[in-house]
Amino acid sequence: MSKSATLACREQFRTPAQQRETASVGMWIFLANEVMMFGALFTAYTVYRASHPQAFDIGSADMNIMLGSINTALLLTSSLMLSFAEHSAQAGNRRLIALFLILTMIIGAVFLGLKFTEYYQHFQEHKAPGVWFNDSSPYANSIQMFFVFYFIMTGLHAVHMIIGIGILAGLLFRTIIGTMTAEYHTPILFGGLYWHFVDIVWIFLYAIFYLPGLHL
Amino acid sequence: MNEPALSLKKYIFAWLGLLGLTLVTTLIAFVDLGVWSAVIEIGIAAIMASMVAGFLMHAFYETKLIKLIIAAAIIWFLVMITLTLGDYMTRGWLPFPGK
Amino acid sequence: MITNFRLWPVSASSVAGQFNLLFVVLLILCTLVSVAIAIFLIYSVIRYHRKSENELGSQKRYNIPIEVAWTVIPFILFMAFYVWGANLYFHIERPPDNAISMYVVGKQWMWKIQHPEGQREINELHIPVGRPVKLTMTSEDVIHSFFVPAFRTKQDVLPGRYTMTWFEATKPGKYHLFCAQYCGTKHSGMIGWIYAMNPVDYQNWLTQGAPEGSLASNGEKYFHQFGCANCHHFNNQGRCPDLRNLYMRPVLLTTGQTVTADDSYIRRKLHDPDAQVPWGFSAGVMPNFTGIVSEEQILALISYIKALGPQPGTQEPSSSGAAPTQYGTQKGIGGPGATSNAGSQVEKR
Amino acid sequence: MAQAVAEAIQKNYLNEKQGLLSWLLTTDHKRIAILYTFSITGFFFLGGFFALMMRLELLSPTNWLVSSETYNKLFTMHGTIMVWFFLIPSIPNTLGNFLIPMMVGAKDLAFPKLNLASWYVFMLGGGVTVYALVRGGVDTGWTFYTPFSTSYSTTYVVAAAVGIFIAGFSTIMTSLNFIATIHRMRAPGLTWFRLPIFIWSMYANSVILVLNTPVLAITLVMVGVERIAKVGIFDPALGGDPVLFQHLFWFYSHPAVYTMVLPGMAVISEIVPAFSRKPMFGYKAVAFSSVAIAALSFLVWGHHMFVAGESVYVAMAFSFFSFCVAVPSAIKVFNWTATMYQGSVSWDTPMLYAIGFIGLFTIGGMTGLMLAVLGLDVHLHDTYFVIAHFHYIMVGGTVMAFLGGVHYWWPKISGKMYPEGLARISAAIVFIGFNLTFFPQYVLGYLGMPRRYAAYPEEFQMLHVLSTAGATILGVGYVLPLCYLIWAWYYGRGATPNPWRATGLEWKTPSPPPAHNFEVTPVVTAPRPYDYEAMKEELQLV
Repeated sequence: MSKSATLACREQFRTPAQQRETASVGMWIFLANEVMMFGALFTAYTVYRASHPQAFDIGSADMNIMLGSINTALLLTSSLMLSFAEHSAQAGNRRLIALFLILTMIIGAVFLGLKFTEYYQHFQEHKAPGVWFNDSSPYANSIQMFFVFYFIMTGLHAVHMIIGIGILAGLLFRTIIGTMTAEYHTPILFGGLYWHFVDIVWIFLYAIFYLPGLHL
Repeated sequence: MNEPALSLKKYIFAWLGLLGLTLVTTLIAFVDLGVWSAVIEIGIAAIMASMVAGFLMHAFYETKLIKLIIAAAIIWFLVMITLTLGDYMTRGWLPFPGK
Repeated sequence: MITNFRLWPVSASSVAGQFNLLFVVLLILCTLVSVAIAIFLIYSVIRYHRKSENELGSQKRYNIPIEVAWTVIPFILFMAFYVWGANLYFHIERPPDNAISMYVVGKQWMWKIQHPEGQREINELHIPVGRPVKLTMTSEDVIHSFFVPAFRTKQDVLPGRYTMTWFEATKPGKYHLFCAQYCGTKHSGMIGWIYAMNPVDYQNWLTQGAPEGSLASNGEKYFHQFGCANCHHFNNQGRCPDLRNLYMRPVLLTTGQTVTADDSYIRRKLHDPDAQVPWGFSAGVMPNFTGIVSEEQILALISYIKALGPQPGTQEPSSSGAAPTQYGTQKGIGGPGATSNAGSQVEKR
Repeated sequence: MAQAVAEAIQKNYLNEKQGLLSWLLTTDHKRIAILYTFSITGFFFLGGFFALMMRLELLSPTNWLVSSETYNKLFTMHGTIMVWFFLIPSIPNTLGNFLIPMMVGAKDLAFPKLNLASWYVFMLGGGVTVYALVRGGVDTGWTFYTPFSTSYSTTYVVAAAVGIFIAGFSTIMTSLNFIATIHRMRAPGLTWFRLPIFIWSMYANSVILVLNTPVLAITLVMVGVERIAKVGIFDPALGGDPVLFQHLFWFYSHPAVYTMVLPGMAVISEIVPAFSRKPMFGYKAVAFSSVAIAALSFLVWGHHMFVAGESVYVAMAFSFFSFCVAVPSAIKVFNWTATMYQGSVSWDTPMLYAIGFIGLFTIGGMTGLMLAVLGLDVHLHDTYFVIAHFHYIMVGGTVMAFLGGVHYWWPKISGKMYPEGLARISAAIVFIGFNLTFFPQYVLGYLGMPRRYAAYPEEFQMLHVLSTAGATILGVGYVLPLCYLIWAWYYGRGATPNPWRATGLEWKTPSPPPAHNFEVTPVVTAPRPYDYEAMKEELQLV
């Protein structure tokens, strides 16, 4: 048996299809679990936004909508690149897999770069919560609350992005050494699921952090 | 192999759709529609999320079990947020502090 | 060595009887069901004890009518108790209108109580028998819980907001007051006594204490001391609302919403003055009193505002067209000069 | 043929590979189950030690043994360790881990490496929590209520929160593994309605844990951030709401209570049919009641907050759902008893534990109803009544079930029989000790004795003394099985593959099982589970 065939059907499984389906169930359950993790933060955010609506709008007006929108577009594009990688994997074209994985990672890294630029701007504007926060507006406390959630939620998202890039790097390595084939490439699909999920989270973060203050 | 496979065309159309919706929601956000702003923004985000999940993550083409897992995650999240907000929205219905 | 050993708690409030009834009925029912299950279980275990090594029991797998019965009957019983319990809860949570208002501030690890007449007590509360007493409570630090077993009342006391509990003592006596929510090192020391007294004794106790003034008059003192009086004139003029006839009235806000000017609203204005600004007034005028005014002083101020008499002339509909009972509309009478848009600018930016 | 069988018996999961490394790097679900058993036993006795210290302190109304500070740390560490490091992983990660692959006829769990990783993550979480304990402990109560935990406690809150956060991931990993295994690894012919109830309950249990544990994780992160960065998330002084913490915490913790007892129900649902030699009565009702509990358990969390300042109306909704979730539990109790009726009931130790479980769980459940009644909860909340209630469910329920399960499957796990006489005595000791410990606490609670009091008014002393006396008996009841089970591991009589003549797939493989459970993948043809009728010949029953 070739190495790829062994990987495609590990000893606890009866057929490769069973392994793929089982792994797929596991992966989606993991994502459901991630939904609840971000869900708790969304719940807390919603409760506080409902009780301090104006302050959250004011806080949101301090967002850099330019960078935010560019980042949204970047992340969506990175997802497209990764979908191309998945497509190439199904065709078994290792060269293309590697190319698209690298593109995805580069776009992801640019996203993180822009994100940290934004964080740096918030620090300079004394919007980062805690000892760095300084705001003379009458809503200072509530605005700080907005920024607490902004930093926790986008921070958790950024952590997921960093982990995602790490996973893609691992996949790239396994592609280069030749483990990924047309028969066995589920890891790439799962890397994709994770990355796209992180994308979904960002879509909501964009809607709740960047958009509310735009009309001010 | 019974894994879902989509054509490149579908991926590209989904991507274009997503970029378009991002533009739409950002433009709408410049108009103050009161409470409706938030509703529209979250609504469009939900549509975008289901596009990512449906096409890029192939959820539309997955087995019933996978769809069930996704539904469970969404329902459980809605339960959490609905009942929690239920507390905050009904506080103060009685004219006594803290009720 | 062991004093006062008992198996049934003292019942000394107007709700204790209803509470005991519900508890006893539920207890008897639960006991009957438990005993029935136990008897059936023990009967099965003994009667059908395995007689030989190779014995096989009956292979009956289900009986649909029985399954339905033991699903539906408990559910109906549960619903009955749900309705009964919810009813009682709804009753316990709403004080009668004629209740005496007292104010409680919890802090690590003591209870500070203020009477409307001005008496202040620590870890003790004197109340008259036969009159409902309503406690408006808050905490200076962590969450506490005001628990009087003999009255069957308990309510968490939260920092940053008011909660309320009430009771009407029915028997004179000395009853435990506990903190039921874990609040730190000396949680078990945050206890006190409730003294329920005959109305006559209570009057005596009130006069004996002879405080410098009533809670409301203390509030008036603070009203001047903290400079509230400099701005909140009683003439509908100036940049600040007239506080007469405010308490428990609806207030129209700049956002178009309405809130009731209850204790929580007044407290919130002191800590977060620019939230929920009344219609016609502007944010950014009132200073923030966080850290300046203590919780007890706020309670005195509320008591003072409550005591402020109705404002003449506001009972008639005003020209603004809003509902006459809405507090915020009185600004419409006050003249246009003071209305500034600064508030909406702050809010809208 | 006979030679092949003898070889299979000789070569089993315990002796196939030797040495410490073969254990620490194993991916065999049975060995990981053993690793978990060691860990949770350690944590159980650690938590038990704290409990004993608390009971001793409560002998007297004054702080005669420990200071209030120490007492607060004792109950916090007791709760933290018992909940997260014993109760939640107890049955799933030991018996569940051992049995689920066998019961579904698989060679291993779906993700064996993840399974091993979950043990290491668990130990890491436990290590960090023990670190917090050694450095001086935590005094917030296991509930970590804000703002006390974020702004006022001066103890090692963050370290403990990190420990629990890490342990949470271990729980998620195991549950995810179980769900994937149960969905996709079943043997050919093993359809959902041919599965043992154990699998149904463990499935429901895993679903709960996957969906609620991340909420706890993120809530603890928020507590940690608030504590370290001094920002207001739940602090009212900065615009936060401490009640929101309670919402998020109990959204996790109430379903978590069900994840502590559902595995217990799973074990009892195996023991009762096996020792009555009768199919599970109302199989489908019991199976679906587990799923119903999983779903409804997420709708009831607000009943921990009836007096915490939540709105009256939402309290009514939560109370309603709390009554609803009691129905499936009642269905289970009725069906267990009905299973024994007209059976061939043996009085072996696992059955004694099961009978004890049913009795204690009934009492715990009934008092749970009293707590769900809105009006009554106002008085009973945060008193010893609540303590007694959940100990009846968790100690009287889960720990009894765990012990029952360990005895039931001990021949399979170790290949040896335990000493029956001693085991029956210890089951009786546990039952008596338990009731003596916790029944007086119901009375204490109704009298108004609040929770978490290091010192108390002296009229409560008599009942506290009774309770402490019971606790010492209970302690003996727990140490005894530990001793004779260790003895039996080495010197016990050898066990046959199916000593109880039960029907599950796990009994169709040698005791102890070979590394991959089955020589050949079993194919299930029996149309129904617990099919004694069809297996009469095989089991030599008449």
